[in-house]
Amino acid sequence: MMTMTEKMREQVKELFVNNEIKLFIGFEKGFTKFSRIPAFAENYDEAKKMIIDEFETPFLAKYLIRELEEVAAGIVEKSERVAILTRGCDYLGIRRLIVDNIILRENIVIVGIPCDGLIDVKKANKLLGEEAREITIDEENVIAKGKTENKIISKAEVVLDRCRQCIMCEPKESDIMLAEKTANVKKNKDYSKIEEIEKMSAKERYEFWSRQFERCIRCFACRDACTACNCRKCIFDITEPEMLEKTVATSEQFMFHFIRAFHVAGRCSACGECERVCPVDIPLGLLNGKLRKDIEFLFNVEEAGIPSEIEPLGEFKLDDPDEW
Amino acid sequence: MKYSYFPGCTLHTQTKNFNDSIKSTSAILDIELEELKDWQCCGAVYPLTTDSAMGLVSPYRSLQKAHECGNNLVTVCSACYNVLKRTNLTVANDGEIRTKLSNYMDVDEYAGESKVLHLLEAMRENNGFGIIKEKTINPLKGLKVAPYYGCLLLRPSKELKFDDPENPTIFEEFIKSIGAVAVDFPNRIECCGAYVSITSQRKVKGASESILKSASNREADIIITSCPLCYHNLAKEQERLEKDDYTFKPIPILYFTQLLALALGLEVESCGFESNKIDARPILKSKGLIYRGDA
Amino acid sequence: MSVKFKPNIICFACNWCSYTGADMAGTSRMKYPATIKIIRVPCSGRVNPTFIMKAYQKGADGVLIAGCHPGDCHYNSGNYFAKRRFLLATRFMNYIGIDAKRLRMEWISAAEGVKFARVMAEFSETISELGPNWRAREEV
Amino acid sequence: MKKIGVFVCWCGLNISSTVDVGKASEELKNYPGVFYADDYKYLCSDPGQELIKKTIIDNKLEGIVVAACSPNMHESTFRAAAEAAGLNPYRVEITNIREQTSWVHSNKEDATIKAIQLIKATVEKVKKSEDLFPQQIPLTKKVLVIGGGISGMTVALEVAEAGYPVILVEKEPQIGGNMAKLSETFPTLDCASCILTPKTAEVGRHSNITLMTNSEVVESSGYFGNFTVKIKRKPTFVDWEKCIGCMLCQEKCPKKTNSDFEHGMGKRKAISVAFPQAIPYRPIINEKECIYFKTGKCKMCVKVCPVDCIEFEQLENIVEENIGAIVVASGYELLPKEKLSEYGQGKYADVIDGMQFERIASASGPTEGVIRRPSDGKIPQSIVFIQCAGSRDNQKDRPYCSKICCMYTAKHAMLYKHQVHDGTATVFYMDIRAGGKGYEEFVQRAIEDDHVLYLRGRVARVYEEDGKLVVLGVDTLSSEQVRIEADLVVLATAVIPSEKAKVLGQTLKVGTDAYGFFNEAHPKLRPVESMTKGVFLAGCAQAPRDIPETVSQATGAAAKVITMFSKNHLVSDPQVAKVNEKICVGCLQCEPICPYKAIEPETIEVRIGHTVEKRQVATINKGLCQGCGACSVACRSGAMNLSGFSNEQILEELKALCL
Repeated sequence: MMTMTEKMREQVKELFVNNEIKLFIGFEKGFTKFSRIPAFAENYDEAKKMIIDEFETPFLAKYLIRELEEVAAGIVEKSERVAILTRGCDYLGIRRLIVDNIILRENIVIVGIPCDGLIDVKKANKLLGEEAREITIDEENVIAKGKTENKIISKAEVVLDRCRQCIMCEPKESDIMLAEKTANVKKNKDYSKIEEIEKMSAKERYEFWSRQFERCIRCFACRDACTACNCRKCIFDITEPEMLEKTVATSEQFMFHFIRAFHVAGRCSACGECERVCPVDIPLGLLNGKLRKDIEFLFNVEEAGIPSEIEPLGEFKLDDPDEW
Repeated sequence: MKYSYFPGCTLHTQTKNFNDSIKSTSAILDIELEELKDWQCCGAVYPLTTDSAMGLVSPYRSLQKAHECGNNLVTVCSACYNVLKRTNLTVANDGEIRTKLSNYMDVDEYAGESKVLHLLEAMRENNGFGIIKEKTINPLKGLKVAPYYGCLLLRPSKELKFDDPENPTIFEEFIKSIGAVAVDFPNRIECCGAYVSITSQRKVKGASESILKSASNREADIIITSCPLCYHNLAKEQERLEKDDYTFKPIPILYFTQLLALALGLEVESCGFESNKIDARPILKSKGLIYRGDA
Repeated sequence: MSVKFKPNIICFACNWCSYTGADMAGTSRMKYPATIKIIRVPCSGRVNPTFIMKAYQKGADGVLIAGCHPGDCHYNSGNYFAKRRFLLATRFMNYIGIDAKRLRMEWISAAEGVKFARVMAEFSETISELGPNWRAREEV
Repeated sequence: MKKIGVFVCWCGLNISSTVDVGKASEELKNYPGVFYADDYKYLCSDPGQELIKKTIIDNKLEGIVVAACSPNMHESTFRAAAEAAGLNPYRVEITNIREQTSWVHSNKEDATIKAIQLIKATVEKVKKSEDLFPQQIPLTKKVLVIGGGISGMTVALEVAEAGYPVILVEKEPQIGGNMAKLSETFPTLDCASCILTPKTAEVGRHSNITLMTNSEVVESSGYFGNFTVKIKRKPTFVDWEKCIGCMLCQEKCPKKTNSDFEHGMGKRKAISVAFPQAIPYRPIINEKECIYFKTGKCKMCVKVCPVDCIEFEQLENIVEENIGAIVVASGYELLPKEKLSEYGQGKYADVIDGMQFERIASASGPTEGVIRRPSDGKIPQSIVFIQCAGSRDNQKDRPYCSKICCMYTAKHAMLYKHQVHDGTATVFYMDIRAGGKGYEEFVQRAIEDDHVLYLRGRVARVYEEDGKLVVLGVDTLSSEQVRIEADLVVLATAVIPSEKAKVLGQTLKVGTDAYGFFNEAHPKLRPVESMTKGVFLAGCAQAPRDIPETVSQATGAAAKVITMFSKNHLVSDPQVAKVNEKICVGCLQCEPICPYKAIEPETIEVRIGHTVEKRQVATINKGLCQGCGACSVACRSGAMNLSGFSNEQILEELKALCL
């Protein structure tokens, strides 16, 4: 059976040969053995270095803005298309950009990958007790090789936290699908961590978040990584009105995270990329997750993470709850 | 198409002929009915009080089991259908009751994922009436059939969504497909008296009598129904009428699958006419639809 | 000797119902604490959740949003959108540690001068009991 | 830093008794940005206003704050004063230190502190204010009235009488609408055509009214004062200019067909005019029924026409019109009987609806006013009337009351009893709603003088048996089930909006409710205006109503139009939303929030260096926007802002108040 990587190469070749795309966005090996970084290929040769496996990858959807904004704006010929490797989570990001009129669907070739969750190397290392030298992944298990001993770990144990709450295992629609559907492991919506925080006293909650926010260096990586943050000019970069001041202070951090959470309220697709890119490990998912949870509960939205044409805050029902 | 089958309490006892005709006809129509193991009473009535969890235990168990088998659930008795379908809707929409039930019974939570269908619905869903028309060997030409719906099959319409509650057509479609003529009689959706027969024969009398007379006035040869309880009430009332009212001409009451069996060309003996309170064979014979079978 | 805490409360009042309701309270000479300061907005739908957070940051102890009763909005639907935003904002603020009691939304019509005064007195009382808000407030 | 002036009003003792105005003005003098501050006894008086004007001119002030009473009282006064002194009126802001300070607080110290803080906040707001200019919007003084029923005609006549041109569009070939079909009208029992015909005739000949019958509005663009509409004129196949209305064609036409006008109760010819008093009195060919259109032969009408006006090859054409205001008077229909399965779903000929009864009771109707049942022409000896057939019924998704049925059913029963004295008329009702002048008396007359039997209860079923209709119902007052054998059953079916109302609403960008009735701008205070500026509502298009109410509403709508046309141009409030196109990303998440549909996408071209970039942004139609600001909150980047209450202004105000 052909692996997904092989199948991808075959498909990409065809796309380039038929002159269907100008660019292919995928992944290649990064600076460490198990890290994966985005890769861009303008022809088939460049695409040969690309791989698909189950190590944690960055989010690609946002690169589409850079690549396709001009096409959508009508500066460049409409026929230019970009192919992109797309997991379910990427797909939600792409949908977000399409719904927000940033890019056009016709300019994208969605190369779908079914996904059952990516592997968290840190977790594997922890279980192994040392830094793994070799990690191999099969259907059900992950085999981590250390200095002296090997350890077989079940995949479920080392899957990324964000993948456990995945709401879309494979793109809902695609132009090319690289493999049949996966086992489609049913993931449970897990708001337990949020509920834990909800149970704390107000003082404890404030102290918890103060501890988190105090670390924030306001690098805006979370914003830059987020597909829901697609403004031409971010409100944080605007000085008039000065919604966010430049002072380094906890109150300002609260302000920052409050505004950002509200700007993605009803728009966040729970991809978890903001949390991944945060250099100081602020649990941003707990902020966005809280809003998703409330939207689902208050406004009877089944899955707040799936982009809809009209946002939950852009509509109302006469029977919205009255209790606050 | 495969379904779990919930016969309900009478189909193995009083109304074997209904059960048999269902089994024999559905096999011809490619509707595979697998009887639910260890099924139990449907609950008989849907509880209308708000703290009604206890009344839902029985139907919930059946539904949960059918779901475990991975099938949609088919039933034929109108009462079972009414109870099961409404329970299914309740557990789909009310998480609190669902949790309560599954905790109480210590089973996996079931949130109404399976569908509850009446056999007629299952037929309609799979273009059954088209198939019946194709497979009818012995079209019941000239037979005037009065379809009696009763109320449990149709109401509450917003929950059951079976058919237009005031002007249902599914039986008429069925009758057309077996080549017979449907008689439009005004009382076809009135209540037969239902469980009240246990406590007050007098009240049921009025209800059933008007149904029978209404069908008889429209010169129906046969009344068909899908509900053992309706059948019972109508047949009981007919017995009384026969004694008291000399002007009344009794009309055979059949389960719809009995006629279906005949139309599909099954042996007359296997249609179970002998178990009906009023034998339909003389009429069928007079219409030239059967040749054998004594009355 | 302790100085009685005088809270600082910001009230966003929609121009058509609640602001006029506040005027009504005035023309009827009703009394409520001077702790409440009204910002006039065209509609409760104009109130950005950011404004609320900003108020806390700059030193408000409580925030009140007053709009037309559902169905009475001068712009037909503004208060419904406001309600949705508010439902989220109040829960979210509570979640990050700012007491939910410090934020309140009320439907006050132009005729409800009495209600306006009562709500103001009540809310001022609530905030007085809670004491000053230091959470998410800028250090001066 | 702007030069700002602050004026603190004493309002006699009203403010000064609780707020130390002197202290306030003193303290404000030292506030950054404040160039001038003073207090005065009565600023709203003429000398007070003069003081403001003089100070602005003398000090070349760039903004002022007036701390006085509520802006709802004197904002316009002070803005006018500032404008007279050459300052943009939107640089004037009011601090409310009377209704919201001095009158509601008793502690002078607290009140003064609060007043000072409020004034400072207003100063901050003024610092961020901008010059705003009301836009003058040109105005086309011509109104389009959609619907030629009694409401549309009333509007047309009123506006035309005021001297403005009117275009009256009606989808049927003649005007008159539903009222033209009525027999007699409650509560006076005068004949509908007797009171309607003078009106239709006047509409037909009024020099200011352009009548476009057999036409429909298919497209609309623009905004209030300046709409452009496209009107589809359907072919009549008769040159109405040439036609002299001799109706020889109708007489000789060999083809009879069902008449829509008669609601299935009567026939008409394939070429005909709907009824003898029709305006315009010109025939039209029914394309679907005409023998020539079907077979290519016949042409009888061509042969008999003395002026040679039959044009089989006529095509539909689209007319474009520029207009300033639109009045929607698209009227009503009745819920089809087919929706009522408990009453036979339309399969019994003798179960008819109210309008059909009107036709058979009408002197000009198919039976010439003799009430005969449709199936066999027999005069019914027993009629059952069923009210609320579909209305007030959640099962039929029509939970509303149709309002007119109680009255017209009483009328029907009376008309019948006046003809057939020994007949029985039974009315099943839920409640009798006879609110109106002389209405209750009318119903009582039906009950007491004409012996109409009113039974309170619903009818469960109607079916046919032995040539009779059996009505099974219940009389809830005696708690008995009722079985009535009737010759004719009349259903007071629910009033529903015209079939095309929803589409028309979309065309005109006017909202309709769940049932298709047009939404008014405010249920109490603006009942004849729609949410879209410049579009007004009249008659049953908005909700079910009877003739007097329709006429009053139509007159109200006409008055609105005339008021609008009394000015030479329209002025729009500049305190509306605005888009910063540099920032707007064009996601249009603001669009669904706008209640006025004032936000639309637009593609703009921006020159950056040598390249021209095209991109989509949101634009505001300033004619439609009413300035609620809901969109500005939906905008994440702040590209959408509200002039007069901008993000900057509110933030500054907020910051100053929090200190």
